[in-house]
Amino acid sequence: MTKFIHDFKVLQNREVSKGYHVLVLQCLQQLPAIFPGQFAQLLVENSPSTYLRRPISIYDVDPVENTISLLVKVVGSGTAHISALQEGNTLNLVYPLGNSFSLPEGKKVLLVGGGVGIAPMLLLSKFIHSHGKEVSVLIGGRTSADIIEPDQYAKYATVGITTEDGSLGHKGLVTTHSYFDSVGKYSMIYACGPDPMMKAVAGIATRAGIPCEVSLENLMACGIGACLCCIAETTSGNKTTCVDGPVFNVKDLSGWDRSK
Amino acid sequence: MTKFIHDFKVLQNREVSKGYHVLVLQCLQQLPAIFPGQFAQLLVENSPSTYLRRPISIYDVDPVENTISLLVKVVGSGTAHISALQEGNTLNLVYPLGNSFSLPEGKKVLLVGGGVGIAPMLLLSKFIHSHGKEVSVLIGGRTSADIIEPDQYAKYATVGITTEDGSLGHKGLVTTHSYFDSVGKYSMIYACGPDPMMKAVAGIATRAGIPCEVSLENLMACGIGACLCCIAETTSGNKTTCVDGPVFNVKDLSGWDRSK
Amino acid sequence: MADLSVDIGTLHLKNPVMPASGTYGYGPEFDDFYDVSRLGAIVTKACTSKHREGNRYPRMVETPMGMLNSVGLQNKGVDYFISTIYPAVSHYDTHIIVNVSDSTVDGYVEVAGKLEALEKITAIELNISCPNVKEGGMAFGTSCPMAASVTKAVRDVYHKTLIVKLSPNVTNIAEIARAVEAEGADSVSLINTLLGMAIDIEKRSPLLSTITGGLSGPAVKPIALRMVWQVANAVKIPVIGMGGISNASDAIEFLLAGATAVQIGTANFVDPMVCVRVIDGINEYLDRHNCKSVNEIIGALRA
Amino acid sequence: MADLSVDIGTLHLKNPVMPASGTYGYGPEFDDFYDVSRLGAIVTKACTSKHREGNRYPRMVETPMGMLNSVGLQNKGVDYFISTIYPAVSHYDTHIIVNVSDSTVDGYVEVAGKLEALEKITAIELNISCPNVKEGGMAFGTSCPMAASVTKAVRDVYHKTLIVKLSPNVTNIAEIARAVEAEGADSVSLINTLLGMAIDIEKRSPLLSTITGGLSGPAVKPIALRMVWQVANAVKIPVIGMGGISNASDAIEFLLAGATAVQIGTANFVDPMVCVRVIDGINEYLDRHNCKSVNEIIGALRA
Ligand SMILES: Cc1cc2nc3c(=O)[nH]c(=O)nc-3n(C[C@H](O)[C@H](O)[C@H](O)COP(=O)(O)OP(=O)(O)OC[C@H]3O[C@@H](n4cnc5c(N)ncnc54)[C@H](O)[C@@H]3O)c2cc1C
Ligand SMILES: Cc1cc2nc3c(=O)[nH]c(=O)nc-3n(C[C@H](O)[C@H](O)[C@H](O)COP(=O)(O)OP(=O)(O)OC[C@H]3O[C@@H](n4cnc5c(N)ncnc54)[C@H](O)[C@@H]3O)c2cc1C
Ligand SMILES: Cc1cc2nc3c(=O)[nH]c(=O)nc-3n(C[C@H](O)[C@H](O)[C@H](O)COP(=O)(O)O)c2cc1C
Ligand SMILES: Cc1cc2nc3c(=O)[nH]c(=O)nc-3n(C[C@H](O)[C@H](O)[C@H](O)COP(=O)(O)O)c2cc1C
Ligand code: FES
Ligand code: FES
Repeated sequence: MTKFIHDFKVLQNREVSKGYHVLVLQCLQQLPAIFPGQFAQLLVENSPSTYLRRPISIYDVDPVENTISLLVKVVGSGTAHISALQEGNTLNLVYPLGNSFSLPEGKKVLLVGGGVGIAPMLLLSKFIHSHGKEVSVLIGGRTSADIIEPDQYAKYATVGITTEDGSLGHKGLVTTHSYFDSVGKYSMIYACGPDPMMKAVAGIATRAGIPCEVSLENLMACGIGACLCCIAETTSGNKTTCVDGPVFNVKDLSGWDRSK
Repeated sequence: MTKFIHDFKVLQNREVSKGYHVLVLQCLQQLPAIFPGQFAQLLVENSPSTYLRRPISIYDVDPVENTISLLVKVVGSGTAHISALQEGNTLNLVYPLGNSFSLPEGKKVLLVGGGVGIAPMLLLSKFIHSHGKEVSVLIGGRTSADIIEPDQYAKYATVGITTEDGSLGHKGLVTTHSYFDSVGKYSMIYACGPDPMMKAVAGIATRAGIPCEVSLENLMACGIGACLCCIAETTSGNKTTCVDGPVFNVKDLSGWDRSK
Repeated sequence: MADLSVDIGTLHLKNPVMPASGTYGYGPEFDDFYDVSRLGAIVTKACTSKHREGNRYPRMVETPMGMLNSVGLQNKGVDYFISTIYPAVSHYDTHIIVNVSDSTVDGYVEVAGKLEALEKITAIELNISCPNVKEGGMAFGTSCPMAASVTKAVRDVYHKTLIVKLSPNVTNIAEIARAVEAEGADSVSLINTLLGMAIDIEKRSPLLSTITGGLSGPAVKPIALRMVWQVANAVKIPVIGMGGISNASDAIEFLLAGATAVQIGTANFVDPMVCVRVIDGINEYLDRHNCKSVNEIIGALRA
Repeated sequence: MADLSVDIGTLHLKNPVMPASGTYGYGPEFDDFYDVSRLGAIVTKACTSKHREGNRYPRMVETPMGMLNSVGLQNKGVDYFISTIYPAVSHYDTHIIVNVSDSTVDGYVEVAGKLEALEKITAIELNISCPNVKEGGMAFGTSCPMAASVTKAVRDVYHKTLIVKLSPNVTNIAEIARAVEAEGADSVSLINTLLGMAIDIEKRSPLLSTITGGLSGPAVKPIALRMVWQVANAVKIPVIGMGGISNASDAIEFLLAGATAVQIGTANFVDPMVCVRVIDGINEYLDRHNCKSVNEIIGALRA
């Protein structure tokens, strides 16, 4: 897939929840095809403590408006600067990067997103739904403030919600949600979120014999396979998460204790 | 003089000429007394290539509004960031720093400012004028765009203007202005601007036996006498321009060939 | 349009700009952005005698205007390079310089010997300065006798242009440069990364799996420039300068300090176009200063 | 409120935070901003046997997240210090550590000997690492025998707490630290500045009058931290860590790496309040981590 370096114009910046921003960015050139799970490397200007670009998933794509959306959670200086961008500002992206989630074989699939890990799941829902599959999306967070735009998925999926404090949806970790009670009906499970969450989901999937893809958020320098900083240990050696990933089938990841 | 670290609110930012900005800053605390020639060290935030503070002269003071003004010329990243500040932004200053111009003995004085070197001259005009003296201000620049707010001085001084290209006022270097024809009538000459200009003025003054004070713009790190980076060579050894200066009587400066 | 070409050993480079080893993959990673053949040369990721997995994750931390890395020479070994990578890069219309690393003198000799046969590989860069491997690596670059011995051993088997890449983690880099020059190096390149460290204060643990790693990026530029200046004044062979170069102005500083060519590393991550921007910027500078050739500014510092 | 006090030689410091020599004047420069007696200690600008004018202007350049300086030990000499500066600073209710420099061993010995008589000067910091003087200075700090000899000579005449300040411009800083420890140093402080350079490409001339100067500020923090960690693992005497510290988090990294105390230099120029902010920040961190004493985190890196 061809990578581009494009300037985008910020059309909108909505704080969708405390510390979570959705940025709608219009490409000044023609957007290339973008697949679910891919990400961009954002140039953060005017942040003295942010030297390298920051990897952010593509949250949504609108080919008609020639826009993409990003969902950004403020965790440090880089994401703070990105989240402070205003309408009309310019943002430089290297994109689209990485592989993407694969289309499932069967009919029903489960998507699980934890916190900002939900970011790649919107595009994935749309994509799988457009291929005539039944999508269930499970969104987990610590509190209701971490459940980002659940309504967005309604058109494409059935939506389940869990929060650790019970402030929205089912109370508990995402893996305690009833969707997992009859997990056998899913032909594929996709997960993105904190490592412990992904490992728990991967464990359930593996034990149930269901293929499971996860999207890793390893620290990245280049994002294009040039530096070998972002590696994940796989059964066939170290792979870059920026080119060979960020999506991996859990069966290929070493150290993901899948039987536990 | 006590130094302070205060946050200021940007009330106004006027581009008074291409690349020259006047910022009106309101102090969030009570402004201390500020004397003409003193400067502030500005904290430049969000500029990755500006690590140290930037020294900028106090252009004007309004004790009633509790504001100061700065005249800033964009020459690099730090001044670009300062000049891009918007109404409502906050700017942190360490101030007031340095010594100040001295009150003249006699009745008539000449103030000479070249380019942005005019910055300390407004406050100085007011100050000397308020002591019942007659002030002539001579403003020099490369073109008319470098002649900043000459009208500001009208209340306190007679104003002469020179430009190298003749686009405003007398054509030529500042030292070719007619004010220098009868230089003997001045009891004191003050100058601030590029080194060659100040040296030329200092030469004329010295030959005419008139005391002359100049304000140096040496590179500074601390601005408070702690680092010894900003030194000027004087007849009594190296002195800091941030504490012992920025104003020096030219007779004390070594290497200022005053007889030439 | 000034003449940008420079000579390093037997290499005639169309311009003095190349990427730094380990920051550019093998070239194809940048194909989408510009014509990689525009570079003066391509410098590959380190190549070792055997396949290496490198160090464990995490391998990088951002630091003020720079980064620490501890990749640790991950690569599939020289045989894989020859069988698989070389065919995929030999179409480039520019020099390809392979960065050669290992843990033992024999390893270096093995890799260099095997590479000599490859037509399009016109030079190797002997990495005696990698701070991120337990054995060998930087150790070779921090003592004159060791630097000399590995250079000599490789020089015996390698007859094309031999560049030796120096470590900045030394008291006197000029001395090391002279030692490898004396053993027949055609050029020295510097600097490799400076050994550094960062700590997660909440977890009270190092941020790199290897505790320490190599510092690169703009933060190191003043140190790199000083070392290039010292080395350029100490040796007769051409010097390739690097360390924190982010734009044409930085590159010109290195040329003025005495570097015949420059390499650009970490900046490729921030601006994938940086190498060609630097080529264009040098050209503009030369035009503006009425220089007919880049050689007019090499070592032209008025000090 | 945790116990922040630490011991360096015979000094009991109320907290582990002090300004770095040459960045704080003698203390009064910061009187307007806060009560300077809150510091664990004050470290003065270098004091030499004779009056020195230092290097010519320009003496500084800003660099990416740092600066180069070539002040070069400007000071009025030890006799002036004793007659004029000491009386003006002896009222501070904290330790005053005088940074001692010179070009010869005899010079160091003379200054140290004269300072011993001053009651309020409870320690000296032997600067064998200044990169900005032609003679002596850094040379003493870049070889074990020279570092040992100046330490030994001063140790013979100076009986209070002797801190030796190390140069980072060396291959093996731990070795130098061990050499001065063996000669009776009570503590080592590090790092002094890294030798660097910057060039004005339009004028084609160096930006410092001395061509090279000393690099400091956040840019050097990863290198400094690594060196402090190496030295803390190599010696038994307490280590004072510095280099790029700008906030409490940075300072805590140094403490975790094994520093018993820290110094803050260049950051004082950007934030004149930084020293007290760091003291407060360390305290908050200790409270948050349920530490009763700062000693609990010194060297507590889980590596
Ligand atoms: C492929 C990929 C896709 C991503 N997609 C998104 C997204 O859509 N939306 C979003 O908000 N974030 C996403 N992230 C994470 C995002 O890149 C980081 O949060 C961001 O880089 C942090 O930068 P910062 O300057 O704000 O924080 P920093 O100041 O750099 O770091 C703040 C804290 O966050 C930690 N941190 C930083 N980066 C990561 C990381 N990659 N993984 C784990 N911890 C980290 C740091 O260790 C530190 O503790 C993605 C990461 C990857 C690799
Ligand atoms: C006491 C004092 C008062 C000053 N008052 C004013 C004022 O009222 N208004 C104003 O616009 N400027 C004033 N200056 C100059 C101002 O401080 C510099 O222009 C500014 O620091 C440049 O910062 P920068 O980041 O924009 O440029 P940089 O990127 O740091 O530098 C851009 C170019 O300007 C040169 N430069 C930077 N600082 C200086 C300097 N101090 N002297 C000479 N050349 C320099 C650099 O070498 C470089 O070539 C004053 C300086 C001093 C010391
Ligand atoms: C991620 C990364 C990997 C590197 N790998 C190598 C390597 O394999 N061999 C080598 O000689 N240098 C390697 N280096 C060092 C660079 O080639 C270069 O010497 C150094 O980064 C300084 O240049 P810079 O500041 O422009 O990055 C690596 C640097 C980085 C940042
Ligand atoms: C302007 C300046 C002057 C300095 N003068 C001295 C000195 O006189 N003696 C000394 O031992 N170190 C001197 N140093 C070095 C500092 O004390 C400190 O070791 C170094 O700056 C690293 O710390 P920092 O990054 O916090 O500044 C000086 C540093 C600067 C920036
Ligand atoms: S981030 Fe550089 S290889 Fe993945
Ligand atoms: S700028 Fe530090 S002493 Fe003047």
